[in-house]
Amino acid sequence: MIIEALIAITFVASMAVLLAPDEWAGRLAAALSLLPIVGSLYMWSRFDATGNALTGGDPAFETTVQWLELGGYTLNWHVGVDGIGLPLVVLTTVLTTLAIVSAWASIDDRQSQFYGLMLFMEANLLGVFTALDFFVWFVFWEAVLLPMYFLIGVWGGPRRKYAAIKFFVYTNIASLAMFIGFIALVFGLGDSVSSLDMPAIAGALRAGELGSLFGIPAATLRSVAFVAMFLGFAVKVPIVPFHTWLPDAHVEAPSPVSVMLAGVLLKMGTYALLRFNFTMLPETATQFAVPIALIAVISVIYGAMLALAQQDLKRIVAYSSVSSMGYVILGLIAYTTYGVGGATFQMIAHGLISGLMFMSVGVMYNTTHTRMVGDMSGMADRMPVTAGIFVAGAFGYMGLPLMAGFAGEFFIFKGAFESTVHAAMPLFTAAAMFGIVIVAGYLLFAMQRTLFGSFRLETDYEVGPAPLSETAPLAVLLVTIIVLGVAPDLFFGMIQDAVDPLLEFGGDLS
Amino acid sequence: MVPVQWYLLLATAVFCIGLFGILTRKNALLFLMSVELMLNAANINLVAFSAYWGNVTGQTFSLFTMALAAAEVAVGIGIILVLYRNFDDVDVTLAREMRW
Amino acid sequence: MNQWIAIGALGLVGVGIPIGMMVVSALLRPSVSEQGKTVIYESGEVPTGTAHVQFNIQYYMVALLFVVFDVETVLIFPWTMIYRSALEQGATLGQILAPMLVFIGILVVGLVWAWRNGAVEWVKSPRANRAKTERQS
Amino acid sequence: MTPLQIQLPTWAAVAPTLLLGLTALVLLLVDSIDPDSTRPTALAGVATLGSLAALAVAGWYLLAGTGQQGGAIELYGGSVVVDGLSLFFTVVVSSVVAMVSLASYDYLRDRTYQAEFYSLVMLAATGMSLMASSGSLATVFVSLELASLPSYALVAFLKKNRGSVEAGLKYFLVGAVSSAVLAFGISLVYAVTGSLLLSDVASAIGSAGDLVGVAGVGVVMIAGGFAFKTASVPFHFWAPEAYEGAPAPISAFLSSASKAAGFAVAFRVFAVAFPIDAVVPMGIDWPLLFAVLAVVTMTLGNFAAATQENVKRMLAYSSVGHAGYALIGLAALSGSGPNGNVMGASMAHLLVYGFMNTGAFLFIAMVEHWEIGRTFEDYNGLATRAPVACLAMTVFMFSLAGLPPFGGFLSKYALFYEAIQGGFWWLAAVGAINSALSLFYYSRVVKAMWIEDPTGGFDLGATPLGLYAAVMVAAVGTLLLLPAFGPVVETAQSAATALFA
Amino acid sequence: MDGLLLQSGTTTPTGTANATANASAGGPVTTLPETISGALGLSGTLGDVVGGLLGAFLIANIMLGMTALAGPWAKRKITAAFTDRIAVNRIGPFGLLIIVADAVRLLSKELIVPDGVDRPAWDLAPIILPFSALLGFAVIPLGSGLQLADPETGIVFAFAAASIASLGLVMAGYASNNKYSLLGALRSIAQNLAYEIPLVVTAASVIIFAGTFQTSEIVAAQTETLVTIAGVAIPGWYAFVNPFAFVLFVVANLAEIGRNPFDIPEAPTEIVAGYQTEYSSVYFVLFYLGEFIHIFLGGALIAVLFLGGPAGPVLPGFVWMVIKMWAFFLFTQWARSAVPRVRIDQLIEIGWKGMLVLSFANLVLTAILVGVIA
Repeated sequence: MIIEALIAITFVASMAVLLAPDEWAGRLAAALSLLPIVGSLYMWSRFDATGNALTGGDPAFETTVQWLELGGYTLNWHVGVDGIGLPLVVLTTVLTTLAIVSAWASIDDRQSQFYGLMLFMEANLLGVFTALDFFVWFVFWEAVLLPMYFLIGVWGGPRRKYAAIKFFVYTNIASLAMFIGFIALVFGLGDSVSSLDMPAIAGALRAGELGSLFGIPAATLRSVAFVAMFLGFAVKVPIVPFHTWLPDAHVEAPSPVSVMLAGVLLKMGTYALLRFNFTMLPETATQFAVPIALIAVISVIYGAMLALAQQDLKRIVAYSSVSSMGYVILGLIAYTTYGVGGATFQMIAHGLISGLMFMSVGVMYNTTHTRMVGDMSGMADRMPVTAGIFVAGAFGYMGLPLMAGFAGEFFIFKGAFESTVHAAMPLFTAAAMFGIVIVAGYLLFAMQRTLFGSFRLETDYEVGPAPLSETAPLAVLLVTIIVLGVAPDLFFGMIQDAVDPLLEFGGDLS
Repeated sequence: MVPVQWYLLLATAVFCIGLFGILTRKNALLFLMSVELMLNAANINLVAFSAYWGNVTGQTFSLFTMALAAAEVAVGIGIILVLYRNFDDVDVTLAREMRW
Repeated sequence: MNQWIAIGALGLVGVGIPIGMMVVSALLRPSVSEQGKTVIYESGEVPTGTAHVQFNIQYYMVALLFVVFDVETVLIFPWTMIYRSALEQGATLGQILAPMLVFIGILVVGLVWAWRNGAVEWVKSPRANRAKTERQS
Repeated sequence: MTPLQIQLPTWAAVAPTLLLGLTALVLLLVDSIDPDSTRPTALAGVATLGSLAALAVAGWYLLAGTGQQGGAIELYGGSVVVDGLSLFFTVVVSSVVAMVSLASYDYLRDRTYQAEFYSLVMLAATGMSLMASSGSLATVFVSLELASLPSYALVAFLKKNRGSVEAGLKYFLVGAVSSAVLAFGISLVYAVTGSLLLSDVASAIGSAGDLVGVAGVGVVMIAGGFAFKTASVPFHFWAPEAYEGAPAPISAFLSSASKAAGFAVAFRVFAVAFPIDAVVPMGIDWPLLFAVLAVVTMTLGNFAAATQENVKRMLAYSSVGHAGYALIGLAALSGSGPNGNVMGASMAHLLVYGFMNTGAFLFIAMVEHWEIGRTFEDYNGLATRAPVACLAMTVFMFSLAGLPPFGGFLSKYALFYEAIQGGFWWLAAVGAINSALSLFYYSRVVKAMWIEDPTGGFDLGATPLGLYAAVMVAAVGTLLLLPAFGPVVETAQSAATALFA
Repeated sequence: MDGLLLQSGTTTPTGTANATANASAGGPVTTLPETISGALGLSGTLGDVVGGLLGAFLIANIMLGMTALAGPWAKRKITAAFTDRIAVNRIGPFGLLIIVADAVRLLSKELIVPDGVDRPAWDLAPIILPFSALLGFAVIPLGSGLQLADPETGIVFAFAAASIASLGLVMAGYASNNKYSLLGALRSIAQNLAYEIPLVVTAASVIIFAGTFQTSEIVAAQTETLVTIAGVAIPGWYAFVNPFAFVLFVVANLAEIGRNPFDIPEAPTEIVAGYQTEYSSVYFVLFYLGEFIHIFLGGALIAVLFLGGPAGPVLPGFVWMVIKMWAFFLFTQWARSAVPRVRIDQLIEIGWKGMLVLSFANLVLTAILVGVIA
């Protein structure tokens, strides 16, 4: 019941904040958002899952309640967490609180609605990462989009309307494609499943029980559904060439929202890819190994190159997210313990690091009212703490050892080199590693231009150190990143436990 | 005895006359009259086939049809009256406040 | 069917007699054209305005009421016809009378409402007119 | 629970309908006591209580299994049938009426003829509830007219407003023609079968012999009559005008309750009187007819809605589009398929639609009450002044578009899903594509309210309590129908399955 | 009612239209056309047509004769008697030949067609009025076998035929292009509407007793002895059974035919002559004729429904019928001289608030009484 309680508390909190007066909505939201953190940490402490929830493992805190029956298919309320879900739950709760706190300084309009929507989004994100019934999962998945749409559209920058609509349209069309693909699979399974339970479907699909549908043979159906679902999730991740909504959304969104967007929402895409495409249709995934790996490498390189060409700090971080997500895909397609596990770990690590980066950019923007690399210089003089954390975060991005990013990328590369899905995988891995060099290039370049040198921004207002409410979350995040970098086993153990079972399938890995 | 098909033909003819009136007339009152023709075409059928089948269902129903036709006219004329007050005419094509 | 032949015959005669009289008259009567004779009668004055004057809305209200009640009589008539024979064949009052009482009761509610809202109130003065029939936003 | 038939006399099965009708009479009597004074509270209260009472009784019957366990209850020689379908739609109609009555309290403030308004609404509701219970084509026609005639007057209720009058005129013109068409269709079916009772028609139509052509024309004409009531092609012309011009609570009433009742009667007539097994081999392929109508209706409604600048008109066209979705319940039928499930899903969609669409139109009523304006631009930044109401409207819009966290998603999903199960995957596909398109114009409203900057200050005045309450009830209903969809769809499907039995 | 509507009936086509009608074809009486065709030795459709035409001609001429007597002569004499004058007495015995003189005079007058009249309607209106009144007589049993037809729907047909007159009045008023005419037409409509329902509903209360619409049956039903007082058997005329309905019916009938005190459609002192203002010559004669036949039709209806039709002691049926019709005519002329005309608003109030309520009360009470007694 703990998962239900967690989601319900967050929902209630969001409603309470929505109705609270603007003056103390931010404080109330931060205070209330501690409850999910406590809950998720409690879950972590009592975590006893074994194996992967979808491949016959035993998830923790599992609940199944029959919801409704529709033409022979039962829809259940089925939730539970395994080693993949729990780290993301913890990430979500922690990052939401930090984002809420960091918003205190910058959000001064319709605050109760802002914080209410943040908490509402958190509740649905928790649902996404815990749901084990497709229908429940899909409801939460779509429900995440609504608050995001408003958060970008209402509190965003000058082109917020364009960005919000673009985000909404892209992700909804993607959802439709994914939905149709998945439902086609379920229909194709025929009588072998009687519910939309994800473990049951995954089991049936992995056991090869897919039949033909409307005369389409099983093999074609499987490939088409895989592609449809992959496209649907790829938009969310995002992967080149479906990434164009991301920079717009990030640039226009207020920094706390960017934190959530990069930190958690992008992980929904990779999480879903892992849960659906790579867990349920592993054979098909390995058949498509080359194109997928190719797309992953292109995302890495092309995203990094685009970042190199940007002047806006937020855009730089946004494109570097595209690049980082390429690594995750590469790890997933590797189909090794380290590859998939590292990808999962990288989701957490990137969530924290990109959150840190967006937050510190936001702090600087709140002070200087600009994000242009060319406008700023010598920020380290005026905002030493923020600048320091920014530098630390950037090094985390570059994969500096002892930071979480290093652990994630290292695992991925290790797993990808070991991969046997295709002979060319080492080649792709090597190409992807080249991306790190570009990342280092543009981050160092940006830091050098903005943080060091003499301060030359001419403003009619004081540019000084940021308030505690802005720097404290940064510090917390930095500490977390370092802790995870030093001791990746905090999460990696349970991730490995959950990942291993899904690598055992009848397909040909050679 | 008049063969029952003739009634059917008569009813269809009356119905078509009414339909023709609806399609060609712009005056709301003529429109109403055309609708009455169409309803009475139904009545012809009902009464004729009531006799043909030897039950009174059709006849009784035709009474209801008449009652409803009358009520419809009552409401219709009321609407036409307010139409006249607002548009100074009973031409149905004049009311074009909204896009059709 | 011969009944209706006879009735139709009376209809023919009923039309024929007036037409016959018209024909006879047309043969007999003179026709003296003279200016001013064909002016419509308005108490000897020169007619003003159109003859199709706007008339009181009350006429329409009455017509509406009539349509309602007249049509209801269509539904009452079959009932009156079978009422007694149904009773003789053993129908109870609850079966044969109560539905009609309900029907008439609903009619009466309508009549009472129309009455109270001035549908059957003829115009008395412009002020009363405004109060009763122009009661709107 | 003991079956109700044992506890109450048989005639009590129509109690919900009778309650609605009685409320109308009580309203007239209340007004007759002193016609010159208006008592908004008393009138709105009586109307709301009456519809709630009908809702309660119908809901109780539905739960108690009246007319469902042990077969339908037939009254008056079978001309009125009380079963799951009729009770289900009575619930839909009476809940919509309750919301509309509640909302009209504020909308009608300072207007005259309030008692007339409420009693016309209740009379129309009586007709709609009776439509759902019609067991004979005679009852079908009478109840359909009983529902239509007050509606004509209600649409033209604002008689000094040219838009309202024009709407009333167009609604009336199309309605009069289609009722004449329906009557003629009924007369043709009677000519072929010699009966108006649905069950007798069903048993006699198979032996139409030479008259099969006449029967076919009759069936098509009856379908046309229902198309008017449900605002489907080809009798949909009235819908945009009537919904735009009518007082907004009436738009809500017509587009939700009236449409639901139209479908109720269409479901029953076509499922019972024209059994697919019997008439399709004769060449009267009405499922195909409805399939074509469904595709055309939903496509036309959605595309037209996408081009509108006026919010109310956009909703009006979207209502046409939703009629297209609901038509799937009549289209995706086949001789052997899971017909009850498809039709039941359509019924459930209509229930959910009743809440979300009523809510949306009542929000428009609130906007009209505030005198803000009618286009998308006029809604800009409305959320800064009325966040709670705008939140509710957002729920309605996204639910209408079929986004997951709301009732509209599940009902659309169930509908398309059952259509696919019935083998009509192309209908579901057209529906899904249209649904995706609809998101575009629904989100425009949301975008205007929340994201655009207000062009000027809003002077909203006092809070209209009744309207607010009604909108909130609709919003909560839309949300609750997501978790509570299970029993709803099960009830609907078992009711629909009973029709085909 | 339910039984009527819902009985599914036999679903096999009988092929013979209204079998029940045929069963009672001709009713209990032999109709005039049958007598005539029988006398001529004709049969079949030809016999029906010839008999029908001859019978119709006979009936119409009886009515024309009565009207000729009543209009130019009796009316003047009666009015004169009320005002203690002499009236026509120069031409013929009792001035009876004034009928001929008046007929010639009116027929040979110039017909003036005013400016702007709506021609077809203006010409048709004078035909419709007498037509409607004459048509009503088709089902009236005039006694002594003088009944043209006896359909099942007899009395309803009579009401329907009589109502066509309203159409003629409206056509006349509307087509005349005259404000007085229009007002007169509208008044006549308002009046007819207001009193039509009490009239019909009161008739319905009588039909509860008779249980049939067939005029001959209604008449037959009234022959039973109601009560015997001092050896004289009082027949069960509905005027005796339900005097309240009788009074209502007579009053409503007065209004229906537009006689005093309900003659406001013409109301010479208010709107000149109402709908007939612009009519002259033979057109005027036709209006006049129509009105008088209407009076007699009203009397005939009263006689059939309440006074036992042609029944009566000693004298032949036809004579009794004529006596009853003339009695009603006398009553209208008496009212014309004795009762002041009501105002239009009084008329409407009496109609809608008085007569309608009373007639419904009468119907309900009659139904309850019949039900309780039965």
